[in-house]
Amino acid sequence: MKYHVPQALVAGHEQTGGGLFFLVLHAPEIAQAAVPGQFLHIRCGKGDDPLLRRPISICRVDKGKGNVMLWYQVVGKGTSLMSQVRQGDCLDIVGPLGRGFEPVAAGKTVFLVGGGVGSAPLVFLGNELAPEKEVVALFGGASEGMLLHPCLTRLENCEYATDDGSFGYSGTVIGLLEEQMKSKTPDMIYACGPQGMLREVVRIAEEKSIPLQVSLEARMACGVGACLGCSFLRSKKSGGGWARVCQDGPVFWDWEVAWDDGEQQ
Amino acid sequence: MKYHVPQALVAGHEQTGGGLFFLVLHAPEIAQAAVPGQFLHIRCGKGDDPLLRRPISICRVDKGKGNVMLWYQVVGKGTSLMSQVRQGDCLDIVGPLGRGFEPVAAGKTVFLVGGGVGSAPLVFLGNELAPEKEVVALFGGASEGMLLHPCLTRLENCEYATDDGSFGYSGTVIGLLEEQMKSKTPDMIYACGPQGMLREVVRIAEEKSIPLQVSLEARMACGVGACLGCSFLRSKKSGGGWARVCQDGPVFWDWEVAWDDGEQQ
Amino acid sequence: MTANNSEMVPLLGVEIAGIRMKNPVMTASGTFGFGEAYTDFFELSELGAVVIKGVTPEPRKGNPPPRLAETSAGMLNSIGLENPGVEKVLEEYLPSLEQAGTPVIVNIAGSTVEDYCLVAERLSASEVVKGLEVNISCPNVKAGGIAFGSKPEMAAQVIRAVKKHTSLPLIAKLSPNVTDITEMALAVEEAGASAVSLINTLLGMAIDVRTRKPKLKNVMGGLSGPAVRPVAVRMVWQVSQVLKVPVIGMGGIATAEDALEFILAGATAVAVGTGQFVNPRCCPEIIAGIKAYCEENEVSAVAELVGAAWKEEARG
Amino acid sequence: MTANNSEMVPLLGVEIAGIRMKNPVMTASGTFGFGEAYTDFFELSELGAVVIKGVTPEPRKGNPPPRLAETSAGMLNSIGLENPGVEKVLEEYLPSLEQAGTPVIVNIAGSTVEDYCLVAERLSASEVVKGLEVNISCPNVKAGGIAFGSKPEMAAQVIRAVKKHTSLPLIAKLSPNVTDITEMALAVEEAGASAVSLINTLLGMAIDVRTRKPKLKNVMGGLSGPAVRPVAVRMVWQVSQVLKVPVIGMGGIATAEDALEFILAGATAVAVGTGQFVNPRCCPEIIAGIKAYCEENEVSAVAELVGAAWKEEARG
Ligand SMILES: Cc1cc2nc3c(=O)[nH]c(=O)nc-3n(C[C@H](O)[C@H](O)[C@H](O)COP(=O)(O)OP(=O)(O)OC[C@H]3O[C@@H](n4cnc5c(N)ncnc54)[C@H](O)[C@@H]3O)c2cc1C
Ligand SMILES: Cc1cc2nc3c(=O)[nH]c(=O)nc-3n(C[C@H](O)[C@H](O)[C@H](O)COP(=O)(O)OP(=O)(O)OC[C@H]3O[C@@H](n4cnc5c(N)ncnc54)[C@H](O)[C@@H]3O)c2cc1C
Ligand SMILES: Cc1cc2nc3c(=O)[nH]c(=O)nc-3n(C[C@H](O)[C@H](O)[C@H](O)COP(=O)(O)O)c2cc1C
Ligand SMILES: Cc1cc2nc3c(=O)[nH]c(=O)nc-3n(C[C@H](O)[C@H](O)[C@H](O)COP(=O)(O)O)c2cc1C
Ligand code: FES
Ligand code: FES
Repeated sequence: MKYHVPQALVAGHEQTGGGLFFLVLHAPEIAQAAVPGQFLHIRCGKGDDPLLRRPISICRVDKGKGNVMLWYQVVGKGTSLMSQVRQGDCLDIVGPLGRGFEPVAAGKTVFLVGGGVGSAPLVFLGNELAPEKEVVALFGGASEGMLLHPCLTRLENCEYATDDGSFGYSGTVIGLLEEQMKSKTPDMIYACGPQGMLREVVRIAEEKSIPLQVSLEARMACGVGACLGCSFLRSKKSGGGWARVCQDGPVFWDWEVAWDDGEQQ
Repeated sequence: MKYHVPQALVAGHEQTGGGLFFLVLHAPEIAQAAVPGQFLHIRCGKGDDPLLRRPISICRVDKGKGNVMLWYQVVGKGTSLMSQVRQGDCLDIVGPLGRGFEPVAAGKTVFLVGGGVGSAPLVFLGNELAPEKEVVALFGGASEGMLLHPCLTRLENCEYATDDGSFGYSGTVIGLLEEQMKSKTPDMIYACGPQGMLREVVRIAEEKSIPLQVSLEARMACGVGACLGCSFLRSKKSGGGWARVCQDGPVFWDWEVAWDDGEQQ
Repeated sequence: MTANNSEMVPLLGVEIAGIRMKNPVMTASGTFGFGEAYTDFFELSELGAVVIKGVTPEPRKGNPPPRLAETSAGMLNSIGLENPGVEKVLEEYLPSLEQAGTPVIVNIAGSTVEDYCLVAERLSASEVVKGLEVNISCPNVKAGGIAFGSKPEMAAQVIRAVKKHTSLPLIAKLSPNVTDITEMALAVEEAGASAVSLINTLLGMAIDVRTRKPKLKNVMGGLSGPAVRPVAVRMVWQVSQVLKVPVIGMGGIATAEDALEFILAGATAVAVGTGQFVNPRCCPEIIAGIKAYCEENEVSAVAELVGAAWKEEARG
Repeated sequence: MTANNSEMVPLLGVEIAGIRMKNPVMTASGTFGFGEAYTDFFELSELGAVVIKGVTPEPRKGNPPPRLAETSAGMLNSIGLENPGVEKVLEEYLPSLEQAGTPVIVNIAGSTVEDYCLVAERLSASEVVKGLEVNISCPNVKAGGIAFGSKPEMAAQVIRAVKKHTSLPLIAKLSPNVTDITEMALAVEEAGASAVSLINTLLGMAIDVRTRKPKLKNVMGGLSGPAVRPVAVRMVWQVSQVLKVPVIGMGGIATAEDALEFILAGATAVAVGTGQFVNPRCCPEIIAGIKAYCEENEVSAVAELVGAAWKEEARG
């Protein structure tokens, strides 16, 4: 079930670093229904500009309090307006949308590989899996200020990588992943982040035949599968043709995606 | 001199009644330069919708503090967005714009006749004239909550009229004016308010041959005389042709306006 | 203020091309999938009619991504008529719309006149389909669409040909990218269209100054949303005054006020596209708003409002 | 990030129809009065060129109010070419522009071909005028404007006739309300235009649902502002690829990014209209922004960016 909550109360909003914000919205139905990997579609302004909603992954939920939490980065018009809402204001949201992560079939150890704000949906996933699995979160960012603090992730087993070496492993999260794989081979990897990073994770997972799910991004209009605007090409293996990121995803198995098709951007 | 202040600090913002707000902006150059009858052109939103600035008369200035004060009513998109700014926020303003009221040539007694938020520019005028003239302010509103309190007008000699009789004279400000004229004939009248009300004031002033200036309204785009969008027809007496409310006004002598031309709305 | 001395319930029903609609609000083709996407937000049966995505004879892959770009108060799309083809639509999608509780109109498209005829003929076999909206105006397919939509003779030719292959009412969907919209509308009316839909998207584009490339992979796309509303209202105003058949108005409708603007300009019904993406409860809210407007203004039937602005204008 | 290993100052100058401009930013006719309205906000000499309001042989009263309506990210105007007539412009306004420190271009209009010729001839007498922008696209005058702007032969006829009455360079200002903008552009180029300006306003309208009347007294008006930008960029893209003469791009430009979008699409210069109303320092800010973009991207001359998006596209 998808919900439209035109007036979701902003229960909290704090800056976690340069241009990054952690937002707590009160929306009990959505908190109840959401599964990791799903996203909210958010109206950022009040007028007709910016017009379209913005998709933001659910980073955590507190079903008890009925809260949904997001971690987002200011990159343009919409997210900049969003960053200006204050506790006590309301936001117009739709959710939970999309197909979430699929649970691990077998095995004990799970790696979460997140680049930048791509870590957001993995936090939710890690929190859900933690009671049953051994969850190792590997989150990368440009510098210390771009990482989400453990007091917000609530993840116990979290390793960080920073490009500038200001915190944790010095290098990209891919470097960190390779480092970790030397000592431990996960039964499943979940990844979210920039395209370049995802391709690296795909390569590594393929090499070691580790099942992998990725969360993709695309510009969206409807967010509910109606407009066919967010399409990407499926791999031949998965039947070819277009898949809609918003409705058929945003989470896909790595082998469902035609990573190298010329028509794909 | 006109100024563009892209970030004028909101030094105060309070609701004075149903849908009416008193806004204090810090803009020292504008406070210094402004004369009564002039207005600010305000950008109400952040995106491209609403697109155009909104003209709001200057209601008071505090040259010492460098503040400009406005009294406005929420009637649509722009004013509704404006009402949501908070102390400490900034607004993008241009001003002071337009031709203000002309001083009284002779005589001692001046009547200010304001309908609704039309009282705003007359407050500024009254404050400027008060030291030298006997200023009688006659302000009307639908009910008590629609009037501007003397602690904000800073006018000593102020009579109120309310349509519902909840405060002061029971009836329109025109009724109040006629009432006052029984005991006193002003040397000059300044008026601002809805078209219907202004026509009544024109009629009364003509009958008694009292000089009258009115402040007019029109939809504006540029606000500085560039687009010819805010035109109204001049009376034959004043040479005919179009005048621009924004640059040639908003204040006009009653005889400059072709009140009854069919082409005028 | 509701008229408190009467119990009047305004009549919202309208008729378009012989199709009875319980209210004048329909969905715009291509923005509502095949009717399944918004079922969590409202019931299809609340709608005046549902218009589904453009259908072609064969499955179409559509254009490569990115297919969307946002513009000021608008959006560009270059979907390119992606659809599973008429056979699959008949088998998989239409049966589930049988219980929709509202008339189903199918938007049809093609690259040749034969394509249109073929789709029309196949769809006529379905009990579910109550009308066909003939899309002679898609800016996103190279052959067909745009050419049919910009020459009156070619538009008329499509309508005439399709008419021979179906007894379903035909609604001609016109492109706004023309010098004289009334000429186009008159041509399709003359050719036998039972109604016209106005407007399809305006041809537009946007460039990313960082990459120096068009934002859409397909370079140009169709502009929709509130940005285009003034152009759409103008065309509805112009066309409704010269046609005998009804006009379905669309282009940037997001609120009841917007819908009423089109109705006053001469639209008998309206369709909601981009507005739906922004507010998933757009359609039911518009229907409620039109009803409220009628009540407040003591309008006994929405049909009385159709073209009221130019009828008034004509009176002086 | 500025290129910190070089002291390069990008060349912003461009040339349009033989008119040398120190940067590619000009004002859009009708939105800048006769150059006097914005002098408190910046110096005219900062501009690439100043284009003044449309001038006709006789004074014109223009259309009755209301003449403005706001729309989503746009505005409608129905000024109707109000102007004091060419004689008064010559006497009163042009002399004060002599010291402008930037080329002065006058927009000319009329109801007949003779009108255009007359104004052009009179303006050629002025030393101050460096070029004429021939407005064959005003949607707000019944005779003339719109008809000249929608038929290629008629547009060409105006340009050819005017050319005989002046040696000033002619810039043809085209209407976007046509099926095929390239056809119009080719016709005026062939007729002798030294440049084209794209776009004038889109024909639109809005209705007040409360009064049930058009918001503009004149019913229809011209739509401008950010809402129309995608249509304008598309037309500049199309036209600049088929013309030999330069294109001046306009329509919804409000920021340096917008201006660059037009330049990358093929505009040699750009004009700012509605954007000026919103931000009185729009032009100088755009000029500074273009300079910064060139510096950041190590572009040595803005002229290199003209049409870069389609040149890139053509390379594959
Ligand atoms: C399923 C999904 C989940 C997401 N989750 C998060 C999240 O948890 N936290 C977070 O910070 N961001 C997330 N994003 C990205 C986020 O949606 C965009 O950053 C946002 O829409 C940008 O809007 P804007 O108006 O600020 O930027 P704009 O001004 O619209 O654009 C700025 C830049 O961002 C790019 N961009 C804009 N929208 C998207 C988009 N939908 N996908 C990719 N690039 C885009 C533009 O191309 C441009 O380069 C997610 C995106 C998707 C599709
Ligand atoms: C010189 C001048 C001084 C003004 N001073 C004040 C003032 O001190 N306090 C105050 O509350 N208001 C004042 N106004 C009116 C104010 O500008 C409008 O109320 C405001 O622009 C409405 O904007 P909006 O977006 O809220 O309404 P919109 O959504 O734009 O419109 C709502 C309604 O208001 C009408 N309207 C909008 N703009 C104007 C306008 N410029 N003139 C007349 N009607 C308009 C519309 O036609 C519509 O009916 C003044 C107007 C002018 C021209
Ligand atoms: C994503 C998208 C897809 C569309 N697909 C179609 C289509 O398949 N057939 C068609 O006739 N119109 C199509 N349209 C046009 C719409 O039906 C409508 O005419 C146009 O968008 C204007 O209305 P709006 O501003 O309310 O969106 C599409 C529009 C959008 C935005
Ligand atoms: C109020 C107004 C008046 C205009 N007057 C003229 C004119 O006299 N001659 C002309 O060629 N174009 C005129 N235009 C069109 C503009 O020059 C410009 O082509 C159009 O507005 C698009 O640019 P913009 O979106 O930046 O405003 C006018 C536009 C506006 C908004
Ligand atoms: S955003 Fe519309 S189908 Fe995905
Ligand atoms: S608003 Fe532009 S001339 Fe007055």
